[in-house]
Amino acid sequence: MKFAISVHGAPFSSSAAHSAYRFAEATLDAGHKIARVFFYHDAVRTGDSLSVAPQEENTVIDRWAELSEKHEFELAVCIAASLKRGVINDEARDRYEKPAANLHPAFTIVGLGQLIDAIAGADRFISFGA
Amino acid sequence: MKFAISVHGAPFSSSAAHSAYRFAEATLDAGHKIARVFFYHDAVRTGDSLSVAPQEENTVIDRWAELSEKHEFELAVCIAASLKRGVINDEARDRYEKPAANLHPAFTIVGLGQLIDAIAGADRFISFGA
Amino acid sequence: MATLHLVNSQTALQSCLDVAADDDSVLLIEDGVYGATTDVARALLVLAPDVEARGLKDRIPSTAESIDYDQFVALVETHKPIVTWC
Amino acid sequence: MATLHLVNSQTALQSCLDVAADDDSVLLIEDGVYGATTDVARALLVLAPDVEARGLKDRIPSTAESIDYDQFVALVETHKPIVTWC
Amino acid sequence: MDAKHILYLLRKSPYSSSNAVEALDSALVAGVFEQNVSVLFKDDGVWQLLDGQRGAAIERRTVGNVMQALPQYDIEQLFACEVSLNERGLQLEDLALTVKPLSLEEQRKLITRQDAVVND
Amino acid sequence: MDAKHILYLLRKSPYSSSNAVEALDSALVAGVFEQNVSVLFKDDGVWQLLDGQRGAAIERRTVGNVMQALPQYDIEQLFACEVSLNERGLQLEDLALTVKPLSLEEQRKLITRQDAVVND
Repeated sequence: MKFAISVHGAPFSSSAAHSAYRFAEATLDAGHKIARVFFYHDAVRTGDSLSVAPQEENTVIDRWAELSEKHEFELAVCIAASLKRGVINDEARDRYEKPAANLHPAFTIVGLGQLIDAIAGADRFISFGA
Repeated sequence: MKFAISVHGAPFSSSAAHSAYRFAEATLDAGHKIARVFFYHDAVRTGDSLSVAPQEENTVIDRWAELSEKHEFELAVCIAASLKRGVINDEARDRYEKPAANLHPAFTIVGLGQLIDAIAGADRFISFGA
Repeated sequence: MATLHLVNSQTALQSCLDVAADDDSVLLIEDGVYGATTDVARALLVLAPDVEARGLKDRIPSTAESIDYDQFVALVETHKPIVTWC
Repeated sequence: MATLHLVNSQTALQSCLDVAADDDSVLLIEDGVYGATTDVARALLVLAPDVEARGLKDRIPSTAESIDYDQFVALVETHKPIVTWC
Repeated sequence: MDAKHILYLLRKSPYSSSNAVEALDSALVAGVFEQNVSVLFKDDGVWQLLDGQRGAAIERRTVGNVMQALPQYDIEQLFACEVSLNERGLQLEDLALTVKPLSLEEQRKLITRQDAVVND
Repeated sequence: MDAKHILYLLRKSPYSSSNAVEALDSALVAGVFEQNVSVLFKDDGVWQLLDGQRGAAIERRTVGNVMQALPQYDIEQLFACEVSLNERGLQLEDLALTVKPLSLEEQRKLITRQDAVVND
């Protein structure tokens, strides 16, 4: 089966990022495919490469990166939600004249259409809310 | 009177940053002093200089900066809360080998002791929760 | 000195009312202002901009007094401690 | 196909139960697992790691079945749609 | 790709976070992509429907205005939970959008018809 | 500066966000700074007290362990709302920390004695 997953909560502020990761991992272990993981609302913060995880706690970003590389699915961060929450790529850095970009290279900035596209192309859609 | 203010919610994800700003402004208008504004929990994201506010919505960071400069009070971001939420200054950038820092220059990274210090030295303590 | 209770969600209101003394002040802000649309057996204050944003102007009973930020500051001057319920 | 309801807060549980059909499955995750500690008049599933983290192992009644992530995936295979209540 | 039945289940109050307005944006895009979109306002989500909102008072987009764009994007299956409206004392004439009130049983049937449910 | 009476009013469940553990960290620092600190666990905050937590199951710090450090930082005025405990079926022997249950009236008096109240 093909799964589309959306995540709505920020790491550390909600459990959504952790639950979604564990679910994605189990999905792939079971032989399913993931069409796309869409990070929306506060979950766009998952794609921030500047955060420093405390000891003992999950460093979910690097594991998302590994999982997506190994299983070839997209980690999609919603552009409208991410700009205001300070997760920007090189293009946004230049356009808004910001001193730096901070999007993790494993993540891609996309529009909301990519959420709908993932839902339309998947057998199942599941969201991890906050 | 001397006020200490703490803020707990992220801009866009909660109303705390906006309410706290309006309250701080009214406090100063009434002739009071602000000992320190302490940003804790998700509110540390207020000090992020990479966020791009949408049109129509509040760009609270620049107004905090103006207010603190004019009235000489500290905008303090809690270090333990901010590292994991990806708000870092130059020192943290170097220490954790991150590609950039994103703390707005009007904000200062401090320890929790500065919250207690502000409370101990103020006539009133008020927090804007989330 | 009497306590000022700051309530910014509707679910927190009952917890606040359970421990608020009769001469304390209870100010509803942000989503807390929805709490004034239901029957509450005590005097409440609501923050005007938060009421206006939500379109609640005509739905707040006359028993709840609407105040602005300047009046909010005046309340903080005359109360201690300030307790936030969120 | 039956619906899978994913409940991740205790306050959302009642809204979910109000519209869940008898043959739907209701899975409590994250803070939703606290919902299993009170009397609920239907079968519930709980996610084991979330129960364990919160120290609730001995407080979940035997009527609530504890599952792991692999079983969670199996539930998603056999249900559609999946509705999240948070 | 075939059009899917997608339900937006909106349960959050309009100004507590950005989630309400962002979920509405998402519903509008689903309309543009010609999916079979329904929207159900439930619990505190029915506050999004209230007429007379003015987000500018707290420097936010007015959620009521975003919501009113739904029919222009060919999203016409607009529902509200009857129980949630009643609990908050909201009458249909208080609302800025024409929605059909649904009983709990009708909501159950609505959900059963969906391929996907998006929450706010 | 004189020591102030500071109450930590902790009402959030331990793992829904980082707030619970961060508020406890703040209370510990207030203890180090020799303030007159009290802690009141109330509403879902009483779940922080439950014995047998294991945050590692979800890769988080175990909030129960952080909380147990309070007495070591000379914070000995530890209270829990009696009503919140009862509503959740929690007995004192279920808890990882010795706390004094307070009635609503006692909580009212506790709050009145404070210079500042910090919430989570």
